Amino acid sequence: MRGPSFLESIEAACPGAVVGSQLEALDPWIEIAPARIAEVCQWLKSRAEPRFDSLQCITAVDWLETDPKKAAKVSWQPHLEMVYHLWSTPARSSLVLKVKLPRWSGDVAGHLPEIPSVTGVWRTADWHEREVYDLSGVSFSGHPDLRRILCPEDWVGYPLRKDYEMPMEYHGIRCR
Amino acid sequence: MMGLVLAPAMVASLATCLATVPLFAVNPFTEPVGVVHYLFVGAVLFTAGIACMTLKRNALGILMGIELVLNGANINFVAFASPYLRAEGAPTLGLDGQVVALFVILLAAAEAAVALAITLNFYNNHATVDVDRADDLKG
Amino acid sequence: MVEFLIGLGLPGWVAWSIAALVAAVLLLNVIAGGALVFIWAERKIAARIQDRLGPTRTGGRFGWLQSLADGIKLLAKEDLMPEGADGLLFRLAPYVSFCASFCAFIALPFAFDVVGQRLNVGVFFVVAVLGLEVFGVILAGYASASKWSLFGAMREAAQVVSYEVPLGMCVVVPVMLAGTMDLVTIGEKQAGWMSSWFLFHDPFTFIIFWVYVTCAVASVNRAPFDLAEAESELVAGFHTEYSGLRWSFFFMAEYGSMFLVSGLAAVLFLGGWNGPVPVARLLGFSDGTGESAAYVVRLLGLANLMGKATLGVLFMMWIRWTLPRLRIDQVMTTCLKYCTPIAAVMFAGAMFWQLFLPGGLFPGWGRPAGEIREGWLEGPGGLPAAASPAEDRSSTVTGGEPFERTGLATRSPR
Amino acid sequence: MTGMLDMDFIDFMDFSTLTHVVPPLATTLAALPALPIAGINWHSVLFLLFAGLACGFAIGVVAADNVVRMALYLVFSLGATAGLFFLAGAEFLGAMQLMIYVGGTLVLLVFGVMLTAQAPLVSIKPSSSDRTLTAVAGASLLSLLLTAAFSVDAWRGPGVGVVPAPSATPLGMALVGVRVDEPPAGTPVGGRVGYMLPFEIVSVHLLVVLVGAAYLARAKRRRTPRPIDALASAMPVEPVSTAATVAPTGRSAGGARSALVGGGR
Amino acid sequence: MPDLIEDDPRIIEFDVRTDEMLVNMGPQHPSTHGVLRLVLRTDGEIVSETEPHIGYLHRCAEKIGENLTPRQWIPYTDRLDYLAAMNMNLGWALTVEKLMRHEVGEKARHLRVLIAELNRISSHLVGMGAYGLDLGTFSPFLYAFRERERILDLFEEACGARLTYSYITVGGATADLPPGWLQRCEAFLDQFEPIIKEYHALLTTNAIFVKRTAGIGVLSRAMAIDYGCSGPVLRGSGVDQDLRRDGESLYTGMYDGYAFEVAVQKEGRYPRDHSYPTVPSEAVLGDCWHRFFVRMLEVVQSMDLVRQAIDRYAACPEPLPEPLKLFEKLPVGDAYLETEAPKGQMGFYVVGNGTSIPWRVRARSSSFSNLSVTHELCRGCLIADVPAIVGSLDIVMGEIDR
Repeated sequence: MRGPSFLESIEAACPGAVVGSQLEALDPWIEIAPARIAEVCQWLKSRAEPRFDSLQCITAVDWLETDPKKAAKVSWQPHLEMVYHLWSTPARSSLVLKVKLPRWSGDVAGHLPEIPSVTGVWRTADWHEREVYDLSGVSFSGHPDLRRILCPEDWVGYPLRKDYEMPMEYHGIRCR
Repeated sequence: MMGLVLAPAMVASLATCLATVPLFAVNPFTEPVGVVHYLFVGAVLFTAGIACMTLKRNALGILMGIELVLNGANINFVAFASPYLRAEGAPTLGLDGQVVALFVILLAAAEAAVALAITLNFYNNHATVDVDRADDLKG
Repeated sequence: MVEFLIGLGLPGWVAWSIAALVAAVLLLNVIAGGALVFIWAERKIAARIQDRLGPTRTGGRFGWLQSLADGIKLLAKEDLMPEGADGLLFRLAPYVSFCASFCAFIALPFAFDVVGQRLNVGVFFVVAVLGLEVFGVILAGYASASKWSLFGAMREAAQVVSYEVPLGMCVVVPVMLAGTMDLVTIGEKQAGWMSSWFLFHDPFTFIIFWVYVTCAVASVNRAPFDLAEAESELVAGFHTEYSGLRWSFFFMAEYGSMFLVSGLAAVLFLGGWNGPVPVARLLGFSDGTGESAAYVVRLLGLANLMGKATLGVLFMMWIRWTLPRLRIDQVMTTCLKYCTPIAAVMFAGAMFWQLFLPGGLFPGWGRPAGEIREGWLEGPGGLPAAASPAEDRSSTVTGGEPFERTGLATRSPR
Repeated sequence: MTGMLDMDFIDFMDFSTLTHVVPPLATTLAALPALPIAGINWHSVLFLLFAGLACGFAIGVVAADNVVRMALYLVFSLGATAGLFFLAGAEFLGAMQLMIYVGGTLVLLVFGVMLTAQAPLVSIKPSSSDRTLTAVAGASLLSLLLTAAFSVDAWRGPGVGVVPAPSATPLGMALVGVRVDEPPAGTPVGGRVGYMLPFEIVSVHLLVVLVGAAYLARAKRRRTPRPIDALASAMPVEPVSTAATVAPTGRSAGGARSALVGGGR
Repeated sequence: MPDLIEDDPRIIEFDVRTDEMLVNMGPQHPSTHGVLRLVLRTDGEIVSETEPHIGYLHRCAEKIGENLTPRQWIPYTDRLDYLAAMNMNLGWALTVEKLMRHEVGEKARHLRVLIAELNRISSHLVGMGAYGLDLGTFSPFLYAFRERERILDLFEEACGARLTYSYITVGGATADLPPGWLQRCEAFLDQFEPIIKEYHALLTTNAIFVKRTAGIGVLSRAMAIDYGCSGPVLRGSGVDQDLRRDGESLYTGMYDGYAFEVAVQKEGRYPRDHSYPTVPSEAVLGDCWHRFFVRMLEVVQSMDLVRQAIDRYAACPEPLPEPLKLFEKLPVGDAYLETEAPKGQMGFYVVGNGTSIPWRVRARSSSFSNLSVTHELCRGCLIADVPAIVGSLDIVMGEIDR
């Protein structure tokens, strides 16, 4: 199944879910509407041809230029980009899904953006989503056990956000 | 009520003290040991066992009391059986005493195994080993 | 010794007390000194097995002072007790273990009359007292207020109680062959050439010896049965929270028990103090040929038994550094599904063999019948020889000869 | 039944040697020279030691509230009792006590304690009225027993200190139905009954207990298929590539591609 | 710790229920392969629930990567899987080369295969030895380290470091191999080959070892894929996937012309199983034994690859290319590449924004996914099985916690 036709098959299965795509990139990707990601993933895993039975990686990229001089020059608005790397074991092919999220829900600092969890699709998503929640500050609705995984449970802030400031101290331990 | 219980106990204790006087009238280090010495130990163990059974509320504590009682009895059997402790001309149980003691030891092992199994089952059903809480008939 | 002291003019009770003290100290040294040697040996053997050198520097060559240095380090180590531990039990536990290990040595003969206290139920006593060592471990596990320790203690309790069953069965076979539970007599029965060892008595004894080895390794908690201190699962098991001297007492108890079960194996199956070749007899030494000859005989016997026991300990070390550890359910399976039935069948087999072929595999081979019946040494140490030799019942070996040697005791009044 | 056994076993065993084997510990001790200072009898000293330990720790069992300590005291008490058995000339019984009672039964008991040793259950304190009542009842019982014990003159004399034979062999023979011991002079005859039947009964009893205890404590595995196993069986088996060996050359084009680019191999 | 569902059918029930205990295995525990903490809910010896707690080694390497150029971040990749640092270097270097569309020459390609496969051997040796340690036998550990030492000696000659090599770098490698190195490497292989039989005797075929591992921690292929397991864990479950054969062309191109068989059981047979121990009858596909055995087979496979690489490398006359400049500009765009590291598929994701410093760096580590399956494997096992299962996953906390 060629690239564009695969895109069409997604389009047919989940109408309106695909909001953009870049087939000429190094790793071609499809952009999915945030609310539809779990549905699309479910389809990709169970009915797509080939079946993407494995989730390799979930990444959140924080697009925010903290330097105001550089920020004026960039072409994009600040946002979070979720990148899902899928893999099909039978077909040995990969697929990249991207989802654009606001940096904060409703632009209120501290309100985490929400996205449906894909834990129900691939169980490996459990830990990967926890990691994204922990380090990048994305809330996964429907996640069974959304806790910090790498940082201590009482850690403040999301270290992989571009505007993250390391706290001065943590339980009396100097950090900076 | 308490006095009624206490009075005979007092009398009995006094009697005991009087009875044991002959035992301590001689130097215990020089006096050869006789049956009665063993009986004394047996009595103490037996009593301690009974006290344990009445006092403890832990099922395993009661089990321990039973073991003590059995051992108190065993000491008596061995003492009566021992030709070594026998006074001149006194009868002994001979081998019978030892055989009975042997059976007691074996049966105590069996009894402990079963009691332990019961206790564990009780613990599973009631989450406690306090026998005072074992007051319902249906497990 | 007592006679010697009395000969010096000491009053009887002083002589007896000194003799008892000397015996106790000697036995203590067997454990403590043995532990030092064996710990060093284990380090060297482990190192060699693993293609290392092991200790090389302490004490000059071969690092032979290494365990002493370790001991000093342990003495100087801070003695920690976890918060929440049951102080009394925590302090008591190592000594309970050690005492059990030590007490069992009382009845173990080192040569035919070098024995702390000869007991007519010697085998039984050794096995019984050895089984008490488990209490130290259980107490340590409970009192440490650590879950890992508790796991170790529960494993130990289950394991030791289970393994006592096949161990007892194995031990009964030599008892049956010798017709006595007295370890000294059992050892004497195997006098002569190697062929008269109970190990080679018949095929059943040969097999049951290996069952005994398995059970002995299990009952002293050595790999692959060292579940109670399995370091990859339970950190250090029952002695997780111990340090310093108390910990070293556990260690000494462990090495003491290893030596004990090896010594017991030597006495029960491997001819005890009788070497593979009856050197003393071939050289014409016996107690009858003079006092120095009697000493030579005893020393040879001592060397024989010590050598066999040490070999047993080294065997356990070899196993430990070669095999992975079993799982607790597999340990139990080994005991209940393999060791116990095999021991039972072998026991029955040995029994029938004894009934129908009482001479063993090599009847009378290198073992003159007369000597066996009379004992190959006449009454030693000034004690008169057997007063009333048994009537000749050549049909059985169990028609035991009268042995009158007791370690420290004089003749019993009748 | 015993008749036949009698013949065989008496033939088989050589009882003439029984009196010649190792003298029991008690005899040995009695033969030790007494202390000149006060004529101390070692046997009595050891008796006092063991008796003190046995009684003291028995009382300790009653007095302790912590169930683990109770178990420990019980171990010591019963161990000391084994010592008493040795002193009474019943060496086999003493070793038996150590091995089965102390080494087996009590380990089992402690095991049970550990399995149920929840912190609140370790020490259940009895009420003070219970204590008083127990003390009174105990004192009465003790006095009763002691009075009884001291009231028989024949029991009060010092022992004669004669142990004719070790106990293990006659005991074993008695268990298979053959009595070889000679009743001491002056005792009423009637003790020459073998114990074959009780022995068998006890064996069967132990077997029943073994089975029963195993039944009570058995593991009942309720292993319903786990959801993941169901999932595994429902999953279609994906086609396995038969090209196990990578062709030595010309493989560069065969790399995996993105589904959006590659031609779906 | 999530609350246990009362009537979870997956929990084995026993008639004699004893105290439930929550036990911490780790972070200071001898057999958790670093600072991993497993919270076990146990009923006697039976583990009803396992919950791994990770993060004790977390240092936010990804954040550090956002402040360094790709070549500067190479030393940080060393610390991901510190037992296979060469493979980590390789994965990152290839990812950045993919983003920059850079091709290294033939010689660098063979050098990379040579070094990466050699490191795979040493990583598997540690995995094997440590697994023996988990099962309570100490000697194989030192036997493994004895041979690993020789590999480290070779690495030390090549790059000066023994653990954190930073050798393979973006655009090639930091230095060419010293003269005589290839001969020494071959000598090592010749000496190492017969020793593998020792390992098989001590572990693979040892009756106790088989008893401890066969049928324990069975990971079905569906679950392995669902949990994103990779590497020997995945192949041990019978999934025929090895990125060296099935990966992206940029990566498989590196192995172009190399002959090797993927170590996986197909139709009940392992490749070349005629010369290696037979699979014991108790072993179930996907259990600890199979995971271990796949590693052992990969050691042989890697030896073979190293030999091939030596020949090919020696046949390349041209000099090794210089690596890219330290501050080479990265193009705009992103690239994700997974490579087959010893522990599994190691993925790197890099986002470039036109400067020499990447906008975002992401490391997807195999051990992270492999460990996440622990609670499934350890359900209802015995305490002694927990080290056996965790050990068979062969995790390295460095790449889990990053």
